[in-house]
Amino acid sequence: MKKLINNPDNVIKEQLEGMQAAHPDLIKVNFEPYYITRAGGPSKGKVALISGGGSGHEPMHGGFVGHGMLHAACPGEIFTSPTPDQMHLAAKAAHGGAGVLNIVKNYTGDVMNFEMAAELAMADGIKVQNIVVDDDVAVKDSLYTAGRRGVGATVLIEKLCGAAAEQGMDLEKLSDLCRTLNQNARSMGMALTSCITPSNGSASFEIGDDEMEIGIGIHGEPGIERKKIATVDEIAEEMTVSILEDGAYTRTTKEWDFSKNEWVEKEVTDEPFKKGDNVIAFVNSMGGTPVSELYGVYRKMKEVTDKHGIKIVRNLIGPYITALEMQGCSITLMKVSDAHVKLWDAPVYTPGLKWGM
Amino acid sequence: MKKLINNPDNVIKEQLEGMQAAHPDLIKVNFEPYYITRAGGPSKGKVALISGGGSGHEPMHGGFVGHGMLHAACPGEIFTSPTPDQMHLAAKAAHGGAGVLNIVKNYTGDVMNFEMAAELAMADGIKVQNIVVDDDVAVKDSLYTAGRRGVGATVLIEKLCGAAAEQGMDLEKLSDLCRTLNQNARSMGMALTSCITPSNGSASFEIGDDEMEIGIGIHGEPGIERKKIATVDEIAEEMTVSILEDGAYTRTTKEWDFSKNEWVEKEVTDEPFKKGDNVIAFVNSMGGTPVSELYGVYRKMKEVTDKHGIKIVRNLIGPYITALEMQGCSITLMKVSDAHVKLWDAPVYTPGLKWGM
Amino acid sequence: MITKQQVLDWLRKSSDVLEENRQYLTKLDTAIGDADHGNNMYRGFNKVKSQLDDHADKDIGAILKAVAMTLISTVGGASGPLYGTFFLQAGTKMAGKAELDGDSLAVMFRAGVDGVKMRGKAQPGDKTMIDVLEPVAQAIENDIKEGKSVSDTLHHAVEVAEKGVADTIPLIAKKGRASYLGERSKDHQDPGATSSMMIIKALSESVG
Amino acid sequence: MITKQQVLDWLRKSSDVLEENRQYLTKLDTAIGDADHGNNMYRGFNKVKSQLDDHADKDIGAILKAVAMTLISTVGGASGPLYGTFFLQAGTKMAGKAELDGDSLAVMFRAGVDGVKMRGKAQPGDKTMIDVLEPVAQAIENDIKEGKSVSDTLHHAVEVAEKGVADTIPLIAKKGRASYLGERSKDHQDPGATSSMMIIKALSESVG
Ligand SMILES: Nc1ncnc2c1ncn2[C@@H]1O[C@H](COP(=O)(O)OP(=O)(O)O)[C@@H](O)[C@H]1O
Ligand SMILES: Nc1ncnc2c1ncn2[C@@H]1O[C@H](COP(=O)(O)OP(=O)(O)O)[C@@H](O)[C@H]1O
Ligand SMILES: [Mg+2]
Ligand SMILES: [Mg+2]
Ligand SMILES: [Mg+2]
Ligand SMILES: [Mg+2]
Repeated sequence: MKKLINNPDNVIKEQLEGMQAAHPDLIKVNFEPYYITRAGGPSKGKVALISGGGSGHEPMHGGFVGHGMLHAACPGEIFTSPTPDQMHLAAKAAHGGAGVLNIVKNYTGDVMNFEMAAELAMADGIKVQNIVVDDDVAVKDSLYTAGRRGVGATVLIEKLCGAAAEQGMDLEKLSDLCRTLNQNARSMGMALTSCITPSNGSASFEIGDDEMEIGIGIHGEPGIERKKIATVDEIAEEMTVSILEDGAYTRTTKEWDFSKNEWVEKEVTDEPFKKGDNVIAFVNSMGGTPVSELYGVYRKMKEVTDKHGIKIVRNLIGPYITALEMQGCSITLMKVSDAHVKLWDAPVYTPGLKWGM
Repeated sequence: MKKLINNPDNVIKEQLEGMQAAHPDLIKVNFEPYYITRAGGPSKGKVALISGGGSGHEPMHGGFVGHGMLHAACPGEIFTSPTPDQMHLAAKAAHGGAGVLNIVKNYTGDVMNFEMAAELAMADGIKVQNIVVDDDVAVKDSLYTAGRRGVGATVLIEKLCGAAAEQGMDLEKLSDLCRTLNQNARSMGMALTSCITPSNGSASFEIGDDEMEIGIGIHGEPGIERKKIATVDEIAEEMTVSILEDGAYTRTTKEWDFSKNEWVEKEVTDEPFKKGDNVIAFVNSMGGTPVSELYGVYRKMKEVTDKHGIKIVRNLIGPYITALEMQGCSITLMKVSDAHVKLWDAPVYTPGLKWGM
Repeated sequence: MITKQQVLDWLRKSSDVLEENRQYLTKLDTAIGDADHGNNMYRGFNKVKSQLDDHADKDIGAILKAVAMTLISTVGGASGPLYGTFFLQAGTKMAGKAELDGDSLAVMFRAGVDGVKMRGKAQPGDKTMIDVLEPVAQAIENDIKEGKSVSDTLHHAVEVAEKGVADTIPLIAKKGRASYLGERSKDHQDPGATSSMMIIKALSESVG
Repeated sequence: MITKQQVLDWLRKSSDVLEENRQYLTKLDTAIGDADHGNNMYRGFNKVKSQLDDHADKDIGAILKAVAMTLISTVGGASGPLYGTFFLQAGTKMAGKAELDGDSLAVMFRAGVDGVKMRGKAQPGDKTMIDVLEPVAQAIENDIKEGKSVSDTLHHAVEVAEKGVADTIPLIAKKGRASYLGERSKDHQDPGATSSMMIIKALSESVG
């Protein structure tokens, strides 16, 4: 197994130890159970922004804990949702008195575990809201599937909501912002290679030297279609067009209703992109694709957005939400207002994302 | 070939087009010949810091053009030194009236081409100095080899000298700083996999599933030794110890003597690390190794530096000087003074490295 | 009658069989999921096993609830909350009991399965553990109503569970990760259905 | 006598043979270098070839200097400045000449080779192109001194070059990238020595 690891059973612990050793000024790692909070402790009077999910997507989420982004992150086992008690303890450690917003990627496990965590925290008197991110257009409908996966939009939402939380936005407004940003975002991913989870030691799928997978998620799972490997222009065009021409998307969301004191389901519809939209464009490496190739993707992606009358006002290019050492990339486009752009430009200082301070 | 590219002949051009499209606020790419300057033009009255080398190491060097780092970068063909005319034109475009410092990685081609470029620029009346970076301890002696390769230290030197240039340091002092930093730095690299250059389409070396190469450079060349793959602890320890226990290193350097108006050769000796040294530690991915694994490397590396009484005062962890999609890592340690640390902390705003503004 | 000792036995046997089949379950999950189901089940039930000695003074309901808490806090993923809910609901209904007769067994199983259905919203045919759990719950209810012994009921439950597992193979998944694959999820056996079958088999073997 | 037409022929033939052997030279460089020598030589000489028509009015010295500038500005790497220097020094010595006799050939070659040696500081035995260039320069000097014809001299030069290439195989490299490999550079043929041999062979074939 081509990995820089020791015993597969200790991978997460040791990598977190390394992370703690590297960034004692930024983060504090709790072991047993695992959660990562800001080195400076909770932000008094501000909503605590928390996320979490299976490990293997680094720098997400632990690398995004710090000023202007997350207050805490819960790493699960590799590709496995963390558990409610972990999330609950992270919420208690990060809570600054103004409630907690959990950013939850839409996977059956993550959603269920974060719901249970929210219930535990609320039983402790902490106000908690869960907003689910589901931006992956590779999953077509929500009626016959577990719904769209939460992928690249998560990173952008953590940055933007993190800036808003830093500025003191209250839980309700922050939840609205988070929901809006998710509704404004769509993503699509592809893989040239599979990846190897340390405990299994072999690739999660076999793929020929001349093949690729389109419509993958971030867990080494096969995508929606296997094809002959194409040029970057063809790949970037297919992905961008899938995102831009994706129609209205409707699914049922579940959020906590603080007046009724219960989970309430609502039907929510995302509108398609339209000419004149301003977007943040995010070209992401799945871990094994170098940034040089991402620039090749960006080039064609921008050609396509230009042609559609979509204006890229900000971008992010690099390995931010990965699937271990998988080769491949994803594209995320998120429609933004001027106010959102200001949040994007606001200072951020985390192990994985830094600017403005 | 598992790459996100179109025609191998256009890879560099298209990736530079993508880079230009992504960062018009930061950089300006010149095509025919290729060079990258700051979007804002030359910095009047400041030394222009320039580097360059073969492509395939992104984000180095083009990704380091911007405030607080390089003024220009010259990308060659993949793994091939750029040419003197390219470097010469870049120098003319970036020159702010206070001379040019070329940071040259120690490869036969780079050194010769940058020398010819310096001569061309000086014929145009531009003061130019070349400082060669040679930090790779995998190359033991300089008498029976082309000397130590320039690897990870290049990134740190570009950051630190970039900050000093931004603060107005003159050419002579900046050259001294550059030389000192290089003498203070040592690196070691290893690979789990080979890499594929687009024009060749096949791996530069074959390597078994249970093998690794120790002492590699950044050009897909085999290293000094092939071994059975070891644990990250063994690998990180071997590399760190190689760096820390590397003895005095002597070689002949060639710099321009402005009083004699000719190249002058000097014997220069680097002293080994010693207890009590403060260092910047840089754990670098060769392109295909995700940051999670780098944290595993960092963990053990820090254990070893701690044991040797070496104090890590700053660190950098990620894919900054890569060999295409190669899996593997390198460690660089650079002894620094408090003044150097201030230069490290100074603002930098480039496509590949951002903080402080 | 299922004794408390047999319940503890069941948990130990479940843990053993899930450990033996760790690779196998993960391999099933590799094809249509994210390659962790065997690892998840092993991690959870291994912890359950390590705590069996702590249950000496507890009634069956309390034991099952303790198992639930352990699974919820160690398994993660989708199967953690689902199996956690199964044992939590089953344990709640069995509160105070020192042994279980046929009716209790049926009630316990139905409560657990309904819990999983509520939590995960899956229906039979969605290619999940529900394709084993629901027919087994129904078979147990029917067999007990028809007066079958606990032992016979459980033997029959194993057959139903095995059929449930096989039935998942041709299905297109509508819940869980496998649903992302659409048509490509066909011709693969559901990992969660498989682990459910193993746990039911462990119960039958513990009772005899 | 080597005519100007034969010089242009030489450059065209060199370009052709380097194009044909692009993969081969790169493969040699893959083993002990960075897998680009064939691509570098192809890029440079392809450009040289595209400019041959521009040389109609130039003397041989000017042609060789133009080739030098083209190689320097298109090849890059180590071979760019080295071959560039070869042609620059050779061209400087041949300034104004419309054809080359045996003495001129010897002077030209010596000037080129000395240029490469000055630029790259390699000695025979270092496993570089010098292991071909230096013995070839010596052989040409000797043969001409001994009164051999230009044609015979060049035929002999090809033999010497081929031997020089073969001689690089057992060597441990002391210059260039291959030197990083130490002992591991043994048993591999030097790519630059090989391209030098091809260029010398092209010259011999052009002269006939
Ligand atoms: N909504 C659901 N309801 C019931 N069972 C489900 C549901 N979603 C997934 N499962 C079951 O969970 C199994 C996968 O568990 P596991 O791999 O441990 O979790 P994850 O999918 O989070 O990686 C599936 O094989 C399926 O049987
Ligand atoms: N110092 C030197 N002197 C003479 N020839 C050299 C020297 N260094 C390298 N070479 C030659 O250059 C060849 C490699 O050229 P090339 O692959 O094009 O450049 P690079 O090594 O920069 O990739 C080697 O095979 C060798 O023959
Ligand atoms: Mg999972
Ligand atoms: Mg090269
Ligand atoms: Mg799974
Ligand atoms: Mg080469």
